[in-house]
Formats: sequence, C-alpha cells, structure tokens
Amino acid sequence: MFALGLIGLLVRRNLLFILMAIEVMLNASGLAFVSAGARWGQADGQVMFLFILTVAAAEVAVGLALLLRLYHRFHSLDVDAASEMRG
Amino acid sequence: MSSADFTALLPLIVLSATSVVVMMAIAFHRNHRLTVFLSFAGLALSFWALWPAASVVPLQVTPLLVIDRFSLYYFGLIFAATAAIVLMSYGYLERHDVRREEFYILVLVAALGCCVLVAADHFISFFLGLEILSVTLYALSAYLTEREIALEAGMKYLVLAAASAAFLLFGMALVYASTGTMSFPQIANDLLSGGAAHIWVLAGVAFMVTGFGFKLAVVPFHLWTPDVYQGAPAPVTALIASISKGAMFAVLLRFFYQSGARDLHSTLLIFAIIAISSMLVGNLLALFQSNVKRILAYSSIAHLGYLLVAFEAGGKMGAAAGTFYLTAYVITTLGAFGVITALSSSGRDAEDIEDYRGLFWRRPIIATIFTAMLFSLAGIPLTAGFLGKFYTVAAGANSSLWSMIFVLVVASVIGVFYYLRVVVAIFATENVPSDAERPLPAVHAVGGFTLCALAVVLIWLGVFPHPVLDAIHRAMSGLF
Amino acid sequence: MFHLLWLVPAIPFAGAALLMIFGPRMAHRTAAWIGCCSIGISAVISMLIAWQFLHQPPAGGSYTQHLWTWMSVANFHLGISFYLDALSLIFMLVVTFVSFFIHVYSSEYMRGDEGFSRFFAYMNLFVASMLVLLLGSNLLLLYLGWEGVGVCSYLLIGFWYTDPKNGLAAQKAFITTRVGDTAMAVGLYLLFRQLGTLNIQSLMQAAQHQWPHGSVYATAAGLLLLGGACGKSAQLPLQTWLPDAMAGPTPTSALIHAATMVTAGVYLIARTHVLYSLAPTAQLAVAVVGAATLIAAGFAALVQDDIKRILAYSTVSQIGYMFLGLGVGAWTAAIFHFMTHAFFKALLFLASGMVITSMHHEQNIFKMGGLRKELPLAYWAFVIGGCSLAGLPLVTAGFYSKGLILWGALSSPVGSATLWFFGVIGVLMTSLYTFRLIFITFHGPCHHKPSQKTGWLMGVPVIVLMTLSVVGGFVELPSYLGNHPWFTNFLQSALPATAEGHAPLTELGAEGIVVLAFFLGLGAAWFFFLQRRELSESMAGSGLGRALHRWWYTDWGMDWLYDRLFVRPVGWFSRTNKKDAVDLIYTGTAAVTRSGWSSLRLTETGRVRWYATALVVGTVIFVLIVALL
Amino acid sequence: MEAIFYIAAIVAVLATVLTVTRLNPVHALLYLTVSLLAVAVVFYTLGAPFMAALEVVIYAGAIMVLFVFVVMLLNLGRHTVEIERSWLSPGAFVGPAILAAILVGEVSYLLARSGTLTPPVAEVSPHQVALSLYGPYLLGVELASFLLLGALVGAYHVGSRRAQGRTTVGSRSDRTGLASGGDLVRTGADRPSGAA
Repeated sequence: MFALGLIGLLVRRNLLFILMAIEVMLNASGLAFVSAGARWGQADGQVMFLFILTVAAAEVAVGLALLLRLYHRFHSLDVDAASEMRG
Repeated sequence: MSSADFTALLPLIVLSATSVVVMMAIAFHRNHRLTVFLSFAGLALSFWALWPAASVVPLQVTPLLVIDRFSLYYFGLIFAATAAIVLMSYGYLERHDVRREEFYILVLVAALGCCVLVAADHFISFFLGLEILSVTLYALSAYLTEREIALEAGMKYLVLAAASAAFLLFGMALVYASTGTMSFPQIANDLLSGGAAHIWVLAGVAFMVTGFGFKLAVVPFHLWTPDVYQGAPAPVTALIASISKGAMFAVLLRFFYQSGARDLHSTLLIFAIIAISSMLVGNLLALFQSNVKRILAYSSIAHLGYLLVAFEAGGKMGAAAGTFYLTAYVITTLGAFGVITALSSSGRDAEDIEDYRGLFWRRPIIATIFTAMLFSLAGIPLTAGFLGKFYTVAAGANSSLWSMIFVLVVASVIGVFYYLRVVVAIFATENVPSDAERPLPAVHAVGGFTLCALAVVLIWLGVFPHPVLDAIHRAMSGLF
Repeated sequence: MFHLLWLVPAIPFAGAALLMIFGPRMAHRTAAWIGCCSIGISAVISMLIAWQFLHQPPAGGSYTQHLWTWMSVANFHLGISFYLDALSLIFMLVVTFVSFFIHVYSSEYMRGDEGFSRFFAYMNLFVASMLVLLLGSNLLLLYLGWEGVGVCSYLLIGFWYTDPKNGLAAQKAFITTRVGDTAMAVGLYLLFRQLGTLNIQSLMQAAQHQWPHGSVYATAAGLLLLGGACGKSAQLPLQTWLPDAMAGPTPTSALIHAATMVTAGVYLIARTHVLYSLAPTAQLAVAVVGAATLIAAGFAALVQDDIKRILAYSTVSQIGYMFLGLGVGAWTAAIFHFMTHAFFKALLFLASGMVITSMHHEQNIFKMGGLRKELPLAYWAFVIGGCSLAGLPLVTAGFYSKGLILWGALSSPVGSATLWFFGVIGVLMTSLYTFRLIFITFHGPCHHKPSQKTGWLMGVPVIVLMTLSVVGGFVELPSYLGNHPWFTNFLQSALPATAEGHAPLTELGAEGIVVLAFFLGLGAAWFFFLQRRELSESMAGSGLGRALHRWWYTDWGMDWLYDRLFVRPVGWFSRTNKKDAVDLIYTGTAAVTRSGWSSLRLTETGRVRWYATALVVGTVIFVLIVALL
Repeated sequence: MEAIFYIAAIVAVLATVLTVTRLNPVHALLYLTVSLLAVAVVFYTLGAPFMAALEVVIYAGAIMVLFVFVVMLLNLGRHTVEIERSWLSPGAFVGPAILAAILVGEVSYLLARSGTLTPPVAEVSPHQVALSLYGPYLLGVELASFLLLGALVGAYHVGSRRAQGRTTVGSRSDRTGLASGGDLVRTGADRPSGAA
C-alpha cells in the first residue's frame, strides 16, 4: 500500500490526488506501526498510530488550504502549472 | 513528573507559553509591534530559562525527551536564531500588506518543533517535532499568499516533506518491528545484542535516511531547496536554512550516535556517498547562478555536505566539529538572509545579483556585513566559517577520511568562485544603478541592529572561539 | 603596565570600527576626535610600557602577552599573542607617536573632504594592522598585519577613487607588493614546514639549532623573505609602485609610504635576523639590494619635478640605506636609521603638504619658487628635514644614523669598501637632490603667490617633528663624540651587536669623507640650482643630458622594462598561445565545471513530481546498498 | 480470523489501486474510504480494536469529509475527468511503477533474508493504549496539541482570502482591528476538540 501511494504521488498531476496519495502513504506507515506493535504486544505502536492520525489531519488541513489558494490563483489543480522556478 | 522535570523542561514550557500568549494577544489586540515584542521577550525568557535547566541536567523527562547539555546548547542556538529572525521579520513584514501577526505564532511553534527534535530520543517525539516544524513551515513558506512563487514554494515543500515524512515513518516502523522499542538507547541495546532481525533495522535506517536527507537538503534529496528558498519570504528562508537544518542535524547526531546505527558499515557508506555528492553538486549548481537566494540554497547543499564530513569523522571530535560548523553556519545564513530581508521591497525580495551591484557604494555597512557573511561561507580566515571548516578538516584527518577531505577542499575552491562573484558585484564601480533606477528600501533600525550583532558574533567566533568551543565540548557529554 | 599591551593595537582598531560604522553620520569634528584620540591613547600606553620596559625590564628582555588560543588541534596550537622586546618596542613607539602627529595634522589637512571619516577609519585601521604586524608573536599574526597594512595602503592610495588614475596607482601598488607577498608567504610556509612551529621566537631558536651555518634552507627562506621585504619596502626591483603611491592624500604618504609601512620590510628582516646570520648569501643579497636601490633611487630623485615624487624616491633610497645596514650586520644602525627617517621624512611630507595646500594642489616644483618668505614654517621644516635627510654633520639626527650604517658597511666583517663607497655616493646624491628641491621651491623668483595660510593643527605636528629630527640623533653618539651608544645598548637584548672587523680607515676618517660628500652635494646644488640655474638647464638640454634625464626620470626605465619584460610577453603569450596545453588545462577545467553545472542545472526542472521521483530513486539506491551489503 | 485478515488486506490493496487510477475525484475518494475501512478491519484482526474505531471515525470520517468539502467547493465535475484523462496516460505509470516495484522487491528481499517474523498477535486493549498515551507519552499529547495549533494558524492564514488587495496600505496593523481577531478566537475555539 505504501508503494501504491508512492505510485500515486509520482503519477498524478492533480494536487488533490497527490494529497490523497500522501494520505495513503501515511496510513500505510500507520498500519506498519500497528502491526509491529501487535507483534510485540505493546501499546506503543498504537500510540504512534494515533499521532500519525493527528499529523495526517494537520497536513491535510494545511494542504487543502494551500490547494484552495492555488486553485484561486492558477485556476487549475495542476501541480506543474506552478513550476515557475527552476534552474 | 517531578519538579526537576519541570525545571528541565522550563525552556520549552516558556517557549510554548509564549506562542499561546502571542495568540491571545492577537485575539484581543492586533498590533504588529506588540506581537514582535512579546515574541522576542518570550524567546529571551526561554533563553534565560536555560540556566535553571542546566542545574538539573542530564535528565530523561518521560521516555520522549532527554534534556542534557547537548539539548541545551542547541536550544540556545535555536532561541537566539529565532529571536534574530523575529527581529528581522519586523521590518520585512511592515512592508507587506498581509496579516502580519500570525507569522510570529508560526515561527514560535516552528522553534518549538526544532527544540523537540533536538531533545528527542524517541521515535514519537522525533516524529512529532519534525511534523510540528514541517506543518508550520508549509504555512510560512506560503505566507505571502499574494505571491505566486510563495504558493508554489509552499506546495512543493508540502508535497515533498509529507512524502519524506512517510518514508521516515516507514523506516521507523521497520526498526520498531525488529527491535520492539522506539527509544534510541534501547535500539542500541538491541543492535549490540545482535538480534535476528538486524537486517530490518538496516532497511529501516535506509528509509529513515530519506527523511533526514530531505530536511537537511542533501543530494539526492536536495532538488526542492532552490525553489523553496527562492519562493519563500526571505525571513522564512532564513528559518528553513538555519534552525530547521540545525535541529535536524542535531537529531541526526543523536539518533545515529545513541542508537549505534552510525557504526553500521552501510550507514557510513550511504552518508559518505551523500556527503561527497552534496559537496560537489551543491557547489557546481551554484556556479553561474544569478539569483542570490538560489546561490545560497545551492551553497547550503554543499555546506550540509561539509557537515556530514564531520558526522562521518565520528567520535567526540567529529560531533564537536559538526556542532561548531553548524553554529557558524547558522549565524552566517541568518546574516546573509537577513541582508536579503533588509533590502527586500514590498513587491519582491532582493534576490537578483544585479540588486547588489555597487551596493558597497550605496549602503556601505550592510554591504560590509554581507561581504563578511559571504567570506564566512567561503571559509576565509578570521570568520567563523573558516574555523568551522578547519575543525571539520581536522576531525576528518583524525579519522583518515582523506578522499572526503580532498573533495571538501576541491569543492571549497569551486565555492570561492561564486561567493566572489557576489562580492565583486557588491564592490563593482561600473553601471551602479542610481536610486531612481533601483531604489533601495530603508533598512529598518531593528533589523539593522540585528545584522550588526550577527556580524559582530561572526567575527567574534572567528577570532575568539574558545568560550563557544568549550561550551560545545561540554555539550558533547550528552552524546557520549 | 605590560598587561596593557593588547590595548595598543586594540584601541585604534576600535576607533576604526566606530568610524566605519557611525562615520557617515558623524560630524567631521567628532570623527577627527575619535581618530586622533584612539591613536593618542595608544601612544600614551606605548609610552607607559616603554617606561616600565626601561625601569623594570622583563625577564629575558622580552614580554609575551598570551590573549587566547585561536585554534588548537592535537599538538598544534595557535594563539593570539603579542610579543614585546626592544625591537618591537622601538617600532611601536615610533609608529604610535608619528601616527598621532600625522592624525592631528590630517584633521586640518583633510578638512571639508567628502570622505573625512572614511579617511580616519582607514588610517586607524592602518595603525592597528601595523601594530599587529609589529607585535604579533607568530607568523600568522605577522602575516595578517602585513596583509592588513597592504589593504589599507591600497584603500588610501585610491582614496580619491573618482579619478581613475588613482585607482590605477592603487592597483599597481597592490599587484607589485603582491609579487613580494607571494614570495614571503612561500618563505613563511617553508619555515613552518621545516621547523614545525609558527611562533617566531621558537622558530628562530629552532633554526639556530637545526640548521648549520650556510644551510640551504636558511638561504632559501632568507631570500624569500627578502622578496617580501623588497615588495613592501619598495626596494629594487619592486620599487616602482612607491612613487605612484603618492596619488594618495599627503598625510597618507607621510605615514604609510614614508614613515611606517614601507619600513615593514626592515622590521621583517631584523625580526628574522637569525636566518640571515645563518645564511651569508642571503645577507649579502640584502646588502646589495640596499646599496643598488639607494644609488638608483638617488639618481631618479635628482630629475623629478613633482615634489612628492622626489620625496618618494628619497624614501626608497633611505630604505636602501636601512637594507644596507641590515645586510652588513649593522642591525641596530638600521633600526636607528628607521627611527630618524620616520621623523624627518614624515616632517618633509607634512611640510610638502603645507606647500601643496597653499599652492592649490600644484605639485610641480618648477611652478613654485620663492616661497621662503611666504611659507616660513614650511621652509624651515624643509631645511631642517632636508639637512637631517642629507646628514648635516653633528646637529641632525640623520647624520648620526646614516653615519652608523656607513661605518658598519665599512668596518663589519660582512661589509666591504665597495658597499661603503656606494653609500658615500648615495650621501652625495642625497644632499644634491634635497637641496635642489629646497632651492628650487623656496628660493629664486616667485611664480605663484600662495594663498591659504595653514592653522596650528598642521603647524604643531610639524614643529614637533622638526624637534625630533634634530634631537632624535643624540641617543647614540659615536666613539669620536664621547661614545655613548645608548640606543645600541638598549637594543642589545633583541639584536646582536655589530661585529667589528678590520677597516681600512678610522671611524673619524671615514666620517670625514662622508661629510665631504655631503658638502660637495650641497655646494653643487647651490651652484647649479641657485647660482647658475641656466647651467643646469643647458646640461639637461644637451643630448646626453636629455637622455639621462629621461632615463632617470622614468626611474631607470623600470616601468618600461617591466612592460616589455612581463606585461607584453604575457599578453603576447596569452594571445598567440590560446590553444596551448597550459591554457587547455584552465579552459578544460572551466569547461568541465561549466558542463557539470549546465547538466546538473537540468535536474532542477521546477516540477514537484520530478523532485519526488528523485527522492524515491535515492531511497531505492540506499535500500539497495543495504540489501547488497 | 486469519481469513478475514487476508480478505481485508486484499480489499485494501485493490481499493488503493483504484484510488490511484480513478479519474473522477469523487470516485477516487470513495475508493480511498473503502481502503481505509478495509484497513480498519485489518486493525481489528491485528488486535487493535480501538485503532480500528479511530480509523473509521477520524480517517474515513473526518479527514475524508475535508476532501469531500474541497471537491464540492471547487465543483470538480466532468470537466476534471476530462483533464485527468489527458494527463493520465498509461505510459505515465511505467516509471513510477518500476520504481515502486524495485522498492517493494528490495524490502521483501530484506524481509525474506531475515526470515519471517511470526507475529504473536496479542490483543492490546484500549485500556492499555490509554494508560500508555496518558502515562509515559503524555508529553506527546501536549506536543500534538501544538502541532494542531500550528496547523490551525497556518491553514487559517493560507486559506483566508482576505489578503487579495481588499485592504489599504498602511504601516500599522491596527486597521483590521478586533474583527479579524475575533475570527481567530472563533476558529481558535475549535482547538480543544481538535487536540483531543
């Protein structure tokens, strides 16, 4: 799933999809933590997942705010539209 | 938590309280000057709180944070750097027609994130610190929302930082899965006992390198640097370049030293590759660049490469050399971006090399400060940068890293070329634009004062480094 | 008192920093106060230190003040520390005092100039660097001060940077001294490499112990350091920059290009005298360079028409005397001449500054004349300074110091009658050109009426220096005058005594010949330039005279020679050999870096997905490394 | 139990594939939600029932709602699908897929080399999680609240549309006065619920 999220990140030009792909990647890492925690029978993995959840929410909040802003500015969600700086 | 715990955490508590106080103050009365004053006072108070904290260290505060001399040294660096950024931002934001006050909340929270990173010896606090820093930096990079390139910078930073954080997390999960612990020293125990799942740790560390490498902006994770440096407002760039990288380097030292992951062959190999390619690629990219912010971005890639040489050298000497280099680098970067901040007008940042043509004849003081900063970056004697490089080379030589030293020297020679290009532009006497052609904004007194102070500290460190070196050597007790 | 030593360079430095930062917004009056007071305080402290040095000499004749360690790695420690012994004390005293008077003078001379505070900032910075150069206990500080004074000299020569001619002169000075500096840097590195320390005193001790007499290393190091000294002190063959350096403001010429900086070479050689004692070849080279320079510059001075250029050539010539003294082992005599020269040459420059100001910045002496009545103070300053320079017997300082050098050249085992003979010819030349200058400028018909009168701020320093130019010589009385070598005795703790060898003449007899040469020159000048000016003009007008005049006027054609020898061949070489192998290395490196840059630049596409791909590729590679190992 | 684990895992992977490849954002979101629900089931089988619940409530619930909001706000409809089609050629998948495959291959190779880790699945009750969250990791909770504070202020600033030329130029900042301060207070009031 992590790899799938990665593919999504690399393939998509639409910022919305990229954000979704990032969510998938974070979720996959969370899954890894929960299963690792389960392996050791510890609560730590789940605690970490909880924080990942929080972080995911925060990132999405800022990410979507930025997305709205970009859309108003460029009238497109194409990330390549905003590639003025290079070289 | 005991009272000693609270004393040890006092600097962090004061800092967090400051951000809340600033927010409250904004809620009741929006005033730029008041906000700056409160932020600065809070940072000063946090700095003061280092002394009570120093009396109880080293202390493990909950499994998440460890407050020792190493942490306190970096706290001090972060507080001072943040205070400088806050003061420099005042004049800059005054010229911009945006909501100004939230900027300071974000800066304070970012500083908190850096402090958490520095004190983290557990994956949870490491991750949280990193994310506190990242999330605020997304917003800060795009702070001037009316600028397209700022939005672009924010977007690029967001996507890549989130992706690299996912890699980091995945690596942490692998390490956790194999060792069953998330605390750095306990990972070391597991590694020492040679657990069956040794290889998992290696794979996890390799993934984590991506997370480290992104924030440190080293090859091959460096591509975002110039764009974000260019797009973000100059004070934010200063923040990204100085304390964000500094805190990341601190946690790099702490993680790899305390978890014992530094002693793995493949780790050393990976970092050697990163260091060598960063030094070369960064300097080569900067060669004919005409945008000063991008030049500094590329040079920062190279500087992080030099820092990794100190990391590779290892031992107390390597860590101390790295810390000193970093201190010098933070001061220098703040100064350089401070000059850009001070000379930026409301429309655009002063980032083109042409903006600096003949600056010496128009603004001698600020031009001299900028020259001093560039000399320090180039590693010219009597500046802090020279001593940093000297100690790094000495540490490298001590560990017989001859190939890396060779690359370092070659890269430094290339580096001198582009720093001198800027210096030549500053002292150029021909085609100096007049005030009418290219008006220079008046330097705000607060920012100007900060710049002078930075220049003084730079020279002071370059000439009389001993107090700081002693502090660093004491700080190293936290790692060993 | 000794612990105040660090303040001596620190205060001028602080003054320079203050003036640089706040100068532009400062009233001229404040800037002048800061500039003069910092040097004044520094001079007072030097005097206190000297007082204590005389009354309670430190153990071993030297005092080291260790301030802090700059770098320390393993067994290599490099400290910021100052070293005071009789030699550096003399230099320190002269530098601070002469600087102080010149600063006072400048506060009037530069009045109303746009860059008033900038001037004082540079001057203060110069004094600070010069003191670091003198007091530094290790090669690094020495080099730092050495480069520092070079930079200040560059900045001050090009002080009026709006005139491109001044900028060119500054560049010429910088590049020429750079040639010497490179030699010196190599020499210093050689010393460090061979002897393993940077501390000058330990270096000298180590050299004495490790290197045999006539050792190759000592010779090489000595010659390389001599190269540096030639550059900074404007000795043959690197002397051409100094006359052009007169483009700077006159106080600058007085301080930097006459009294202090140009004698740094003398200081360097005196400081490393052990090397030269070990390497007779190098020492002989010093003497030959000195003798050749003093004659060549003497002739060049004879035909110049710019008042400051005459003085510049005379400076070159007098430093030639100092080198001659060093070269024959008359160490203390050279230092003695440095001191008296600082007094009278600063005096002459300051007086010429008065003349130039009142003549509306006219510097050609043939456009002056008859100024004796109009500018009595300047006239008397020139007379006293000139007499001291030329060595009027018994009453002037220059007579004693030059006499000591000449006696050393004749009597020391390293000296010879030839060197002495050159020196005596030099005396003749000196007195000839000095009095030519005085007679043409102050006597004869008056061409222009001087306008401005100068104030007391310019007058007082001139009077003080006049006094010093006379009494400065009485600290050392030769044997035929009662034999009171106070100065030599004082320096004995730092420099070895002049060895006495077989001399063909007695000291009194030799001195008699020198005095004769002086009066011969004076008489000739009086005859040709005052009584029968037309005679000198017809001589200069004849074919041979014109050729010689032209040859000497262009400083023996040195600039022309350099142009032919270096500038043009290099230009020709680079033009015709564009595709040469040597060139190919440079263009090749440039091309490689440039192509590296342009190909790497392509990676910065600005596309975020591409950046993310790089991130992933990096991760893949690193995980692969882990997997394979 | 094991069967459920594998079925849920396969569903999760398939749903994720579809998320990545869908052209219509709403469809993609739906598949993402499905994927998250499947992961919740996986959590349950791994003995983490509390996490399963949170996954549904926060991820599938709250975070997805944010996405839906944005999709609605921007009115992304048929037009988007067309654009997406033009952007998303099958060829575009090749490179990233290869990279991802290599990465997966490497990790599986590493895992295979070290021998399989038999997961001794033990249920970790919500009680245990709570004890450790508010015990040793209490500071983490505090830090998370600051993370949210930062995110909140950031999102508030970046998202607000005020800056676009509606204000007059002035050197003092009082002009927005208490009104926008009030904004912040109101938005700030959400903080405790976010941090919990």
